Amino acid sequence: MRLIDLSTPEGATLALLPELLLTAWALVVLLVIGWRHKTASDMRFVGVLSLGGYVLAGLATAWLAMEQARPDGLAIMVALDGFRFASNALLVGIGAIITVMSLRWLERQGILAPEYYVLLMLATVGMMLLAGAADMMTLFLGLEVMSISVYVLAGYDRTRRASAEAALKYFLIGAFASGFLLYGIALIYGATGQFNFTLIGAQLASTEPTLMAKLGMGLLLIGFAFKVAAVPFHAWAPDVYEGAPTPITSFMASGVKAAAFLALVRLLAEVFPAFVELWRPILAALAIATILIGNLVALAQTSLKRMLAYSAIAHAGYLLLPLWAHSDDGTAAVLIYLIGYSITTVAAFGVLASIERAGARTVQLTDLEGLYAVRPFASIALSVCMLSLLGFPGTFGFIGKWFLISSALHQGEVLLPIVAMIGSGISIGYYIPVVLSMTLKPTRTRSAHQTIRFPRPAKLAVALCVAAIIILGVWPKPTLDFATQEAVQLRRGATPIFAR
Amino acid sequence: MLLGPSLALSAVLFALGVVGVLIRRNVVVVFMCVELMLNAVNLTLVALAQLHGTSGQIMVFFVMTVAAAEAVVGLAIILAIFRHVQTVDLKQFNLLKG
Amino acid sequence: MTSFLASVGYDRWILHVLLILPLLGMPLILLSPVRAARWIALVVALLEFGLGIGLWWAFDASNPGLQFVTDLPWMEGYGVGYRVGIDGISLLMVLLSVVMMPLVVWGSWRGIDHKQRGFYTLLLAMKVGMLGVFVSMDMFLFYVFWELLLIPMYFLIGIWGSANRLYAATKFIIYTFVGSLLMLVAILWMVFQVGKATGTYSFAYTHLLDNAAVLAPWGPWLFVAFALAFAVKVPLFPFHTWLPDAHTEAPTAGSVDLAVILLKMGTYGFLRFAIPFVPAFALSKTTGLVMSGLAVIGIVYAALVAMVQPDLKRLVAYSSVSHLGFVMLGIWGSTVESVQGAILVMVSHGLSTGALFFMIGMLYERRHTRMISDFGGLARVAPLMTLAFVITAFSSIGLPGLNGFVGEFLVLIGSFGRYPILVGVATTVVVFSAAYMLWATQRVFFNRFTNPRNEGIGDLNFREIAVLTPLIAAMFWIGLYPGPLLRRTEGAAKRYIELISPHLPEATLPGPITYGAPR
Amino acid sequence: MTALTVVFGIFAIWAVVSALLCITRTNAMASALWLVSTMFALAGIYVLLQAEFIAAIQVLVYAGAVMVLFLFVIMLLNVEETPREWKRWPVWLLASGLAAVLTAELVTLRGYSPGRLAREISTMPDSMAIPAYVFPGAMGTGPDPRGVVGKIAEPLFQAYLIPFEITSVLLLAAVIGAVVLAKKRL
Amino acid sequence: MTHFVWLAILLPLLGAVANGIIAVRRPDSRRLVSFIGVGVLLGAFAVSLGVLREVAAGHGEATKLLLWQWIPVSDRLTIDLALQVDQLSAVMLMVITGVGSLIHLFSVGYMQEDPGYARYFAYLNLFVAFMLVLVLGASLPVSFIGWEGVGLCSYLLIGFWFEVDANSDAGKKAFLANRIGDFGVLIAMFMLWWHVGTLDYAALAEKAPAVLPYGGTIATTIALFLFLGCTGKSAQIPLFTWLPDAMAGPTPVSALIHAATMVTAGVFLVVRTGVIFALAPVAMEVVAITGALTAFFAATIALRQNDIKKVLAYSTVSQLGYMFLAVGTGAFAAGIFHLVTHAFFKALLFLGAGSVIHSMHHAQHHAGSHADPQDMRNMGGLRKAMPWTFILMAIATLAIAGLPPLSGFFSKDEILAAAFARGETNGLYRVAWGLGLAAALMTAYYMSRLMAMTFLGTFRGGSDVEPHLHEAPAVMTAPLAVLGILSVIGGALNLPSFVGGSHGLEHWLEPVTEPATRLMDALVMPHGSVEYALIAGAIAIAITGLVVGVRSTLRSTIPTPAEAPAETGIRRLLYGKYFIDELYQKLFVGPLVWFSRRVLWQGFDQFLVDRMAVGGTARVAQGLGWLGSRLQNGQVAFYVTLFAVGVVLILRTLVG
Repeated sequence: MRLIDLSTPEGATLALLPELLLTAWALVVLLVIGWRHKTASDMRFVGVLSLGGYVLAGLATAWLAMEQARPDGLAIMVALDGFRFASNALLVGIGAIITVMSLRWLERQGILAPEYYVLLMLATVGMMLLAGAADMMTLFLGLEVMSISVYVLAGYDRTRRASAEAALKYFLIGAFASGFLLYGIALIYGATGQFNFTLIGAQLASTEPTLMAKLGMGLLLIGFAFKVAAVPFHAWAPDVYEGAPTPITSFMASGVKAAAFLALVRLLAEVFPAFVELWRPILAALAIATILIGNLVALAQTSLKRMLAYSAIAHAGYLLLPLWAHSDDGTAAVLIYLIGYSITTVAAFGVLASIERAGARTVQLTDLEGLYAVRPFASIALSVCMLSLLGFPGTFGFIGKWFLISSALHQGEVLLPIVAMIGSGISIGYYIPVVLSMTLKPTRTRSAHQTIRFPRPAKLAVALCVAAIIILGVWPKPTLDFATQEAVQLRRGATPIFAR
Repeated sequence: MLLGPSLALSAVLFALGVVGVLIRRNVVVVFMCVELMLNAVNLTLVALAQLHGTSGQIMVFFVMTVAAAEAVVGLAIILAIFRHVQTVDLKQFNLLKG
Repeated sequence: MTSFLASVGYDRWILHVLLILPLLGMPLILLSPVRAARWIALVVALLEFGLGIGLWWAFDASNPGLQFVTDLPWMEGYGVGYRVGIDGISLLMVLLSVVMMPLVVWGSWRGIDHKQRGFYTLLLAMKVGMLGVFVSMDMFLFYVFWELLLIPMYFLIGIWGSANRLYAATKFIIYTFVGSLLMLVAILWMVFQVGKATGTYSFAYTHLLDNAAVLAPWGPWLFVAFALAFAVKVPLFPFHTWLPDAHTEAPTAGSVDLAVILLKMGTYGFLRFAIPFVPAFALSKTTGLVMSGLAVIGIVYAALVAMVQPDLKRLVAYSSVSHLGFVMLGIWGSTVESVQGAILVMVSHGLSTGALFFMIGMLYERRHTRMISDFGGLARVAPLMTLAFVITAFSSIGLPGLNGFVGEFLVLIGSFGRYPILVGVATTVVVFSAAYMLWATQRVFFNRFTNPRNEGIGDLNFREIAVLTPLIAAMFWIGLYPGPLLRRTEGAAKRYIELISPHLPEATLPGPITYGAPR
Repeated sequence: MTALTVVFGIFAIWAVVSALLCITRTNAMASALWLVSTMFALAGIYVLLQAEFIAAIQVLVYAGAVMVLFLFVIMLLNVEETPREWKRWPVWLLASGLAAVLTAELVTLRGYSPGRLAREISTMPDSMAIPAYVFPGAMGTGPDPRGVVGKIAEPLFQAYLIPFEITSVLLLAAVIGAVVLAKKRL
Repeated sequence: MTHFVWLAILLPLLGAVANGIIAVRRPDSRRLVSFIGVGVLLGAFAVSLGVLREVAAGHGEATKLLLWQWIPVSDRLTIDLALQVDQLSAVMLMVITGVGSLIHLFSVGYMQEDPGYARYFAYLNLFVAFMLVLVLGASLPVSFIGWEGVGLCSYLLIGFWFEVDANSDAGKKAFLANRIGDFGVLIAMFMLWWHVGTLDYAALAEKAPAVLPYGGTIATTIALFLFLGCTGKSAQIPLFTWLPDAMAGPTPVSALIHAATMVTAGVFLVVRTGVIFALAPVAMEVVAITGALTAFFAATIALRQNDIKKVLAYSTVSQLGYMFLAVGTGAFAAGIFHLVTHAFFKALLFLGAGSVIHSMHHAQHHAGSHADPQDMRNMGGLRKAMPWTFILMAIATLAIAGLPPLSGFFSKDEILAAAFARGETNGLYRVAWGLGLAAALMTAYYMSRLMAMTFLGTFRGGSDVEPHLHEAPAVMTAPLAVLGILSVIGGALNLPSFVGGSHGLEHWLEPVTEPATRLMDALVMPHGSVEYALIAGAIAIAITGLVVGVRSTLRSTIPTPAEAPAETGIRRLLYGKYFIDELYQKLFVGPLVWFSRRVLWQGFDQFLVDRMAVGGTARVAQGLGWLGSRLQNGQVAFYVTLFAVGVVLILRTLVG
């Protein structure tokens, strides 16, 4: 156990070491870009170089975790507990995998601007700050760092109008939503006089819920509901997911969503535990609407990318269940589900990215027909992803489903799990057709399939992800132990200082 | 102390910003309405900072920074899409739907 | 035999070996050349058979509880373990699985001419799932196997099926997946409630069963959740419409496995889980009436519908629905006799329907049609097949002396005391089953030889005889001397009845007068 | 009604009217200018609320720099007036309705006085929970000895150093983004 | 020998297996097949003789022979595969193996040229095995094996020439009708087990009177269900329609299965479970009246049939009706007595008809004629070509007509007397007696008509056919002769007292029937003048019938099938068998098939469940999804509005 005094610059530096290293590396990379930014190989070089940042950040996180760094006193600005390290690890991992997935894809799509990788790193920094924030200011700024980077990344493929439109929609509605989030922060500040999570939590726990605090909480929830794309704040997501460059869609569906959920878990656990009766109905309503609408509308999709977008919405709905549960196992479930979901999403989009061709329309379900005969690896990988998203036993998706349903059930809630299962039942209606189309239907466009080239790094990454999905699905114990252990730490740190 | 009136004014301005976003079609104007919303929140923060101390004002400072950054990126995005469609009419940005 | 098995520690490793062998076979098949695929599968299947058959002797019939129990850690701390074991009920199911294995492989020998590696890999995968379902004594493990099985079946139907295979595969997986969704919630809820009451959160079957009393308040919900999953699988009327399509479109191996094992998982589930966990609700007067009523409707309904099927496989599929109705009726008859009968029907339905599907597959291989109207008078060109088919058909319609009768008789006589009217209605099926089976037999094998294309159909070859002979032998064996089988299930059935008897409502008839039957 | 209230009232009306005009003018340029006007009004209110530094930046940075950027873009794009800048009346009505409800919900905050806030925040009995105790140093004190800027600057560079540093990352991202997006050619 | 009675079952069974293997491997080894097929039957007959001797020497005690535990399911239900040897089963054993041997022997000649020779003997042997199981079974379930098994063999043998659709249809029909009966037997077994607690015959006889109240609903229901089984197996109203169709099988089969043995199983079953019937007087009435009605109606139909085998078939139905009338009055022994004599003379008649058909067939074959060899309108004057057959069949005709001192006279008289006697106390039996009497008259008429049409007059089958007619070979006529002797002397088994007899069979069967008769009112048989009056009446009726039959047939000109005018009125009704088949077809089969296809399968399964419920759910989901994706219209303004609605709603819950 290493106690770190966060009020000193040294302490803050230590505590923020992963973020700092990643930022510093981003600056290094930026310098390199100034020197090499012309050719495809420059692009690749920068991409590989940027991986170093994630490695450093990951090492730093691991070091902090190993040292069992804990705040000496109050956690100022940034949290210092297992949950943050777990979050960091997850987010860094996502960032790194997305980088790998992007390596050749960008060149193939003719996007030769290596700043992409810098923005990806900065977005990761933002996500880490968001998920690790212990203060409203850090939270807000982290969110904005992430958002601004992702706004840009979403519009990165400027030659395509869809990409620009996605960026614009994301940006406009995002800015709109951050207005609400900010209003919430302001009102919480007004109701407590604090920005620090622990202090706010203690303050809120010591008095009856006041009008200002309630409004503030509601507005904050709205801000997060937007970020996680919960119905009815979801409408941007399908359009943006469809328009954005595929690796970035993958990043948004996994990383951004994960960061938002991790922050929301922390927020609900540390700031609003006293308001549990107030926010539970809201989360429940959001969850039900999100699960049902996400799954139903996904049924009507013909574009694979858009279908995955709606599926991502539905999964946000599932993820609201463990949040609703507001318990240790709920927190663990969020972590586990996020791990499984992120791996799967990344892999699924990775396959999708490899199937796309530059300048072509989005991949339709019919484009996949008979893919297995020509590209067995891609279709098996995608099938496994579909099954994992469906929550099929033997995949990690099932373990996640198990945990999140358990977490709600352990609070005596049956309706939400049942809705989740109904959603799962609907979802078979759009996951299975993908598998069906690839493996069972005859090939109609053999030559088109043959042009598909799986970039080697992406192939490796997808293979790793798929292996992880299956291995973790069969032997999840270490992950479960890890998640449970870290989750418990969050709750312990969140115990209100003053009892009401 | 002008706490109550300030909060009310802030609420009204915020709502006006929301209305603006809802009803305007010019992208730039819509974005300006978002800025209006941020300004309204700033007012709340400032009003509350009067009681709670300067931290609120520091938050306002950060909000302004964020607003500036958003403005830069936002306007760049608007420029980027303008190159494709030659319009700022939000209604025309409907390539992605369904 | 028993002592020899004991000396090699058979009871310690057999269940694991049975589960692992196919798993080892799968990569082996994928890595070896195509021509070796079916041989490897056959070797694995024969090994499974050779090893698994020892269970017959190693099983201690006098012990009504679980045997061969193993409890290895899997996800400690989360209540999940690799817990396996069998009792009399699962013993028969496991044996049925291992016995069918080589037959299924051999039965597919010629019928599968493309993508052989995939086919045999999936076949082995399915075996793992099947065995897993029957040996799991951990609800989590059970659910995993339960769901896992859908995948190989889905692909077997979808890739090697006949014309309408995509529709059938999709229908199959959607029906069965949707059916079992709520079961997961029910399992988790059970674990939670039992955990809350006892302090131990565990998926262990025995733990949950021992503390099932605390589940009583949620009886209706738990039962409905379980029943939905199992009823779809059984399939209980009116959840049966997936079966004719799946059966019809699946390749022979798929149909056989579907009929022999998959359907039994539903009834097994009722017997093992749905009822014992919430006996008070499951066996209450109303539930009992509803379930046995549906069973009886299914028995008669499916028989009637089978009568008018133009497609042989579809006919047999509907006959499966009818037979499985007997199992359900027997389960709700809730007497030792009816439950034993139900188990026996499970076995004998496997044998006779399996054989029927094999033979339809053989016909299909020769003529690429399953339409009854395309055949006629085949007895002239294929007397052996006719013989086999007639024997199997009569076994299927319950001719005493063959296997079908014993089970059905026990089910009916055992359930009569509780549901005299329903049993009466169910018994009418002796007429309808004969009607559809004989009508079909007549139109395929008898009558005038009308279609010259059937001329070259040829009789059974050696391989086919070898596939059918064990099945037909087993039909006679069970029909004439089911004692050894019944003795092995008696303990489990009795234990089950003891378990549920406090919750049984009073029967309509007071019960048979016990007389000292000289044994 | 004190003079302070009167002045606040004037600024408030100014702000609201400007905001209204901002969202209703069909000309984007006019809207932008009315927004600037709102910002000035708000700056005035900031002064009344003893946030002189914020008021100054409001004018300098916000109204000055950011809004100039807006004006710049508006002129750069120089689009024709859209034929119907407003959406059709049902949308308008719906939006107004929603905004009215939203306003009604948020304006409930107008009931907050320092006293009420103090009572709500404090764990002490209501009679003792007066603003002077609950918000020490905020009530009725004179100008801060550190001066208008120092009052902000000192915590900004000490207690709030981490967020301050994050803003630098934020701006870096924004800059890179703007460059990438606005470059004529990639 | 009693302890080896299982050999009687095993031998035919082995014969069946052996012949079955030969049928598959070397279908042309006719000699071997004949040797095995007939040999095993003779062996079984020998065993039966031994058993009979031992039973005769015994003390009336039944011997139970446990072979193995068949269904040991629980403490309270253990079904043993056990055989019971007593007087009844000994009699049946003799009939089955005796008559069976003769018919097997006959078949050697009759089926000689059939390509399915081995298969035929396999089936026939199998049938005998099952029949023996039926009569030897010590409990209802064991008998049920035989009960269904003989149904199976009947099915196989009726459809023996399966390539003619009608034959297969007839086989199926027979099995289905039998199965309707089996339904009754099954239900009866269930009820017996739940109410009496046992299915063993011995235990039933012992316990049922103690457990089931006399005349109670339960006993009546059980008895009626059992009787339903009997109506199926023994072709009684309402399930008699299959038997005439069953004539599609080879003629020896008709003789063995559909005249002598299987169809009498119902009578056997009633006697075996006599205790249950005795406990249910109402059921007894039903049995008797059903039997009488069947006897009467079948006889009326037989009046107008032209197919020689159809006449015999309806005659069989009619005679079976007599047997049921007998057991329904409680005269169990009389029923069995008629069963035995009927086995003799009806087997003889069928085999005789068989040799006629055989001869006709050969002759027509030689002449290249395609006329129906079974239609009596194509025959006539066969007496010349087939004297032996004629004589033997004439004996049988007189026997069935009930002319003393032939066997049929005694057995039929016994039945009518018993019915008359019951009629003293119960008017219903008087009606039954009347029906029986009328049937006797018709029996004499249609049998003499058959004989006249076949053997007397001149040959109508064409002059090209006539020279080829010939007497059957010795292997066929020899069994006929034996049966002829038996038909003559069969009555000696149970000679009544008025001819100095001692009711031998009745006393013989007493140990079996006693538990049942004890429960009923004693049957006071008519004595003295009444008895003589009845006998005289019966003889008069028989003679009248015979004379009228022969004379009216010889007088009328008989048109050949081709030129026969359509029958009208009551003749048409009789010729068309009251159109019962058509009625059943229209009333039950057709609607059921229509209902199954249109309503259940296409209506419920395909439309309601698949299309509406499942497909509908899927479509609703799809539709909702489509609606949702329409709402996703790409307009930021709309998205923001949705957002605002969400905001307003959430804040509402918090502020409200």
